[in-house]
Amino acid sequence: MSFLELKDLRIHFPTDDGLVKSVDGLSFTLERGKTLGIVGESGSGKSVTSLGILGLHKGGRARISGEIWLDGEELVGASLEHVRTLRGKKMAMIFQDPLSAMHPFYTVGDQIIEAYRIHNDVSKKVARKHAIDMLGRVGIPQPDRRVDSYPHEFSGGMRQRAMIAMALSCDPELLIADEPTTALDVTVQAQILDLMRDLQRDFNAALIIITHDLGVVAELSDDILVMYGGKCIEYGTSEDIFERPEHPYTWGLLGSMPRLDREPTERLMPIKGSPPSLINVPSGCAFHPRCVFEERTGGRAKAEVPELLETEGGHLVRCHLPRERRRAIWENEIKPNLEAS
Amino acid sequence: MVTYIIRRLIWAVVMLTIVSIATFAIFFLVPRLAGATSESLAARYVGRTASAEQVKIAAEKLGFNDPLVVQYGRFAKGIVAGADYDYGPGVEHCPAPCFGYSFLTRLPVWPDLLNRLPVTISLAIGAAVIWVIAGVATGVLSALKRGSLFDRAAMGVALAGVSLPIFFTGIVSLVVFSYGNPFRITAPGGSFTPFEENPAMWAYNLILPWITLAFLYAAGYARLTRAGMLETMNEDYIRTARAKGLNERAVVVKHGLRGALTPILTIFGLDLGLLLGGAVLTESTYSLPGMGKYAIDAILAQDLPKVMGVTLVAAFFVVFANLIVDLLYAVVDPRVRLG
Amino acid sequence: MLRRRLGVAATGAVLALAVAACGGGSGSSAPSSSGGAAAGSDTKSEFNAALTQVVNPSDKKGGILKFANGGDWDSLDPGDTYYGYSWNFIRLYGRSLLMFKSGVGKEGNQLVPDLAEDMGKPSDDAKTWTYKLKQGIKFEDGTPVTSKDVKYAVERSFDKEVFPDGYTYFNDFLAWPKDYKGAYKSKDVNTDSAIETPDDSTIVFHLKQPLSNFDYFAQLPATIPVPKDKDTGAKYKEHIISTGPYKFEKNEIGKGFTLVRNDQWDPATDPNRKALPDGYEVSTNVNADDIDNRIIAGDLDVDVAGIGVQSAALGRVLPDPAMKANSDNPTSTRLWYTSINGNVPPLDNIDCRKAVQYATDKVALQTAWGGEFSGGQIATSLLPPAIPGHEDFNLYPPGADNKGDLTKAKEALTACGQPNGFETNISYRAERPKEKQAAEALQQSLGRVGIKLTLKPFPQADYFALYAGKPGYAKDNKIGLAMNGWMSDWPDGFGFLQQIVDSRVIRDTGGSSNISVRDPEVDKLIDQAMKETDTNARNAIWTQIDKKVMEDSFILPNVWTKTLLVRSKNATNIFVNEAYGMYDYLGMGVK
Amino acid sequence: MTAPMDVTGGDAQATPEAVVDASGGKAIQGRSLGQIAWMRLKRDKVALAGGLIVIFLILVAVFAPVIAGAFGQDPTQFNSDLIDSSTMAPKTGTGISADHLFGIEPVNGRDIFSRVVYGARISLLIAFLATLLSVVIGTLLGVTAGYFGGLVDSIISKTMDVFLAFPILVFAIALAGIVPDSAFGLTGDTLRVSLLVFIIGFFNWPYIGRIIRGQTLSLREREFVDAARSLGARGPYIIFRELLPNLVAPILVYATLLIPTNVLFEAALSFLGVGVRPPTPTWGGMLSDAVRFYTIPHFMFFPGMAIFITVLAFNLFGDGLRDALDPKAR
Repeated sequence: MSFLELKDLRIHFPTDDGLVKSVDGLSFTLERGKTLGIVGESGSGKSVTSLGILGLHKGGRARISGEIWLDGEELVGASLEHVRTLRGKKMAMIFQDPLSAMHPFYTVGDQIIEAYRIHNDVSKKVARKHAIDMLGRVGIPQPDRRVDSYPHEFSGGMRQRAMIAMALSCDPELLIADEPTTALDVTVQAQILDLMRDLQRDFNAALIIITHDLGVVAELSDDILVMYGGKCIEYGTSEDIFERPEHPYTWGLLGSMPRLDREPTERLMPIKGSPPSLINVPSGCAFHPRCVFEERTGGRAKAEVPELLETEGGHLVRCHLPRERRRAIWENEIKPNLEAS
Repeated sequence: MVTYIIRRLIWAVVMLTIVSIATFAIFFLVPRLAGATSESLAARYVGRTASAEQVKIAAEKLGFNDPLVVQYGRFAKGIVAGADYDYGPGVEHCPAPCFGYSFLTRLPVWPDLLNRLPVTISLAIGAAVIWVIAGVATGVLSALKRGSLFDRAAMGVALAGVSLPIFFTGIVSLVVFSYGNPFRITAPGGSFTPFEENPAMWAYNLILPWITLAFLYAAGYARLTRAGMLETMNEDYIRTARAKGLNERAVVVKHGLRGALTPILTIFGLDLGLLLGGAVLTESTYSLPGMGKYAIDAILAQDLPKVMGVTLVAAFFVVFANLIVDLLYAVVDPRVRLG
Repeated sequence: MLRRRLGVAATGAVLALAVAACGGGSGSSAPSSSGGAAAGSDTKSEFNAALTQVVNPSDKKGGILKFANGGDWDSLDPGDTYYGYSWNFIRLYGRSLLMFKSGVGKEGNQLVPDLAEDMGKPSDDAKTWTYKLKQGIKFEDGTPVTSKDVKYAVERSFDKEVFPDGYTYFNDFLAWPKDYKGAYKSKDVNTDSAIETPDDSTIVFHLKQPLSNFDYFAQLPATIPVPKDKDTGAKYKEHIISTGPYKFEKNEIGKGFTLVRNDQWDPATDPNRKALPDGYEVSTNVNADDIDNRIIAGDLDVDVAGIGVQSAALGRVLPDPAMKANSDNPTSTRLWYTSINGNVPPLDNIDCRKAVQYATDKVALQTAWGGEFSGGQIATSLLPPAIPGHEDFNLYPPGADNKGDLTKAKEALTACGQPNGFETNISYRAERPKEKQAAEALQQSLGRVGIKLTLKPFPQADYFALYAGKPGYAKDNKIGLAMNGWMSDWPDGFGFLQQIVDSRVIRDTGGSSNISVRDPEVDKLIDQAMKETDTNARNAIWTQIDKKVMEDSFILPNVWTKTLLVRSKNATNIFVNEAYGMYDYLGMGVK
Repeated sequence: MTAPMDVTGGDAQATPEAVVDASGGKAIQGRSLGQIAWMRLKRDKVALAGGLIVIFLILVAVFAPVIAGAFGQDPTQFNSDLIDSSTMAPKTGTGISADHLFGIEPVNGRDIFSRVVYGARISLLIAFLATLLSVVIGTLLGVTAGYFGGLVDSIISKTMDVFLAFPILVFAIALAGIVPDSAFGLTGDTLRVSLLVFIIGFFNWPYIGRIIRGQTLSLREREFVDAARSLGARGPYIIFRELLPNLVAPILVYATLLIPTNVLFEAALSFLGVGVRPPTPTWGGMLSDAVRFYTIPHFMFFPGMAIFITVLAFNLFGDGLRDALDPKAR
């Protein structure tokens, strides 16, 4: 079986105002050395998914069901303690805002050393050396000096590199990057992404990149999973998603994506409206209130929840529009606009 | 760093000067506004049987007729340079810091203060140890078990704690544990045994005041710690720590508490500073011969030199505590830059 | 002297659990059971036993007596101390020319020679008094005591800037040279006009005016010798050179001190002192309630202040027969009273003053002062029963139930032209709950006839010097009534009345205890009394004075103090000395 | 943070923020904030209870004469005949009866119930007025410092530091103890009350001041302030029309939380004998009297509990109010 496999994962949070279905029946697989990009607006449930995998979703209140298989181990049922031992060692995570994600009172070095010594019974000295190596590998100049600096003394990019160094310090087999570049400015983004690509190659880890920005995953990912309202609404290879996207929402994402490789077009096509409430999800297709093509489904969108169906070669789409209709719309209405320049 | 300390030191001195002026004003100006004359002030020095002109002479000699500025100058000079005092057979130099001589006992104030200080320090430190441990521990537990029965109970008690006047809890504790109690758990103050003399007696005499005082503060600190913990435990870096696979205890102590305690440190410094200046109510309730009791007695007896002395020393502690806290803060929180 | 004497435990009374004018005692549950009592003597304990007999008589030496003081000692300096208990206690470490005998009840009122070989020899019709000193009396450092040391002691006590607490009898009555300022400021002035020392064992006092009872002066602590070369003025109280059987070992002002035996004291020169214990431990500023509890519990012997148990202990002792049987309830020579200031209209009118007398509810007053046991006996005149010259009379009968005669009061008001009453202020010492209670009680009872009182608390440190005792202030601020109290410096009319009814002691600068009595006739009578050498005739005059002042209605007597003292469990020879109105500290020993 | 967390604690943060940002006009903002607060407060039963007790106490204070009168008692009336003249204790031990619900004081037999009831007047009156004073001084200086910044700010801030460095209690006692019985054209209770109000209020303002200053600093950067400024509004206008309305919430909260502190402060001063003069009943004063009669516990119990309940009630209500208005401080 594959290295990481999610089967019908559901993470629900009961609150005063009702049940929040952050993740609602998500399934996917991921192999070593491969990269999966999970794309969606904030609140689409992508971050909760990642936290769910690490068992960091607010344990007490959350209701989690389904299965998470990591390298042949089932995690949902596993004891918290066991999952903890896997954290950092087998699976590590890179967080969005490195400034708030690192403890302000400890030096970067200390925090990496701590991470390393949790899983490796070595002396501080050894761990420190390791930390310096790691910092060096993520391209921080004079790591032997910077190792003793505090997070606030780093630049944003440096901080993210340090974060990565910390995440990789125990060379995990699964690395999850949650919005690794959103906090950074564009040029630095590129560097960090390159860095992650390289590192992943060296470590041969499975990588999940979570972002709201297709651009980020464009070059990096092998597969891409588009989430909306806690569900997967389109899944496919990077090529599928960029060349033959079939879901209106994906089209929207593509439309609102500034492409580094193309002339910036004035004709971005933002998605109208705002993400759905996770408490009372719109009836039928969660996206229908914002969908330009909703009326073309003849009312079905409002009525029934669409299935996630395979169109071809593992390319899955959750939409009521018939396949040909989708293809047609993409080819004739969306694509030209995107490429027009 | 150095420049920073120097700047703070200067500021501290300025503060003390202002406080001293204010104190002086209150005690030498207000009475005059209230109709006291330099004679009536001097009358306290020569006793009630003195004749009119004896009082006049004394008033002159004590310089009560000089303008207040001059009098303040003399007072300030006494503190920094010392002063001379006619104690009868001869004139004697009262070395700096000289807060003058008590109206009533005719003895210099400074030795009195030195003599009272150990009591207040014992009281304050002892209580502080108890309340920090109790308060912080409770606060952390409540925060971790937020909404649990323990949390609600603890916070209930804490709120009651901050709502009880210490002179009430003090008296009740005395009645319950001390007065006419077959097993007198403690001596109800009045009696203080220096630590170096007999640690057991020292503790025995202080245990009740300690607990009463500590209870009051522990309550406050529990509330503060809880709030602080709730905030820090929601910080991203806590999630990071967990993501590293750090076990929960380490997460709470090393990452959570560390963050939550910093603001508490500040408050602790100030509280301690204020207490060292005299736990007025506690010492009065238990009639412990400390700075606070000294201040009250002096005020009621209108023994101005004593009051001036004790007020300034009290202020000194607060200012000093401020200084320490600022410096410590810079140490604990690397983000604070000095200079 | 009274301001001082009552100052006991006053400072901070409001704050601490101490109560002014109310102190601890010593307690015991069954003294007879314990050994040490001399065989044959009656030691069965009953209420008031120690007023008339020695409880637990014994000659056993050794042991330490533990004393505690609810307040601070005014001063241990013989030249400066003015507390009754202090005079009682000072006999342990200081010897004055004469002293009060260490005897039971009235016996204690008797003066006996101490330093002196015999009582004073008056000459020049009582204007000159001569004393001869015993041989072989030494200071604790071995240097012999001479009459010069006594003279110096009196001279130094003259300086009230250095010793503001002391009395001024010697200042006022000795024939000092003009502008004399005391031993310190007038070092080289020849004072032979006042005190002569023809030789080392003779001292002669010269008075401005005849004084028939100068012997009472000679027992004042100011005659306790002070070695000039060891005198440190205001700081002498920190290390006093003893002449008595005990000397200071350690002395921390404000905390306490310990006395140990003085090997230079020669019993042969001293028939008055048994000196049974090996030493004394005295702690000051002790929580007054705790003193009571510790005495009852037996781990403390005496509340040195000797002015009775706190209200709380009162509630424990009286209802319990066993405890009550081991307590005594002496009447002291102290009068609590209210000065009626004739300078404050409408009280300048005698009928308005009388109205106050009639309207007063004496029972409420008595309760306010602490009830019949710790408060006192309702007073109808000035002189306390214990003082020769006292006579029972009541010019203003307060009705059958002692709650005041309102009809008489109304009549008086009408006579005074204030039929609907009037408004005035009553002052009291802020630190003294009982004075406050008494003032509130008066506020209540006078209110019944429309006399409205406003309470005016003042800090006791300045009560006489700046407020109630300062004529100008009292007049301007309409302080018509002032809570006041007085205890005889010694048991005779002069010692009791002179300071509080002689209008000539009133000074514009304030400070006198006499706030209200201004009657030339009274002054005349006083002078007569002081000349009169025949004791009975003299006492008769004091009685006359008492009556006159009451007629003038310048003083509203409240109560003659009674105190509830609890006997120590561990002490022997417990008895009340009437001269001090408390247990005699000289006789006491340890079981 | 991730979605669910936003949702859980979240409506708290989200809504007022949104409102504040959206609103240029305080009207909407104030109302909606009020609504939100009320919504949350309704959920917080404990706080509500506190609030009710507070109202009850205020009523007691206002109608003290009526209440005491209902039992035919006057707080200064002696009942010597109920006192055992030997021990000075009430004859029946406590003296509790239909007329004297809380029993009577030893020595003079005054009715404790009516004294406690009347005590509420002094206690609350002083606490409220003192708080008002602190709030006024604190807010004005706080806002000024926060808004103008620079030299003004540093001067005011330093002043606050100095104030906080004072051993306040000692100063308060000293002042209260040193002022004569008639001064500034006032006498009796009027003088004492205004004196205490002044002392307490005057020494407490920096606490409010600091908070307001902080709030102002952050508000000052908000869009609607810039907007106003860009429209050419002047300092005073912005302070009074834009800033103050947005400071209502914190001011309200910290005022509520300052009241109990001041109740304690007043009680302490009275306990130390420098409060309102007898025979006017105050809780602190009753306590200090009761101390000497600890063998008659009911005497100290009632005034003590009165203080405790009052302070507790205000604290409960204040906490609730704070959580409701300003959820970040939890």
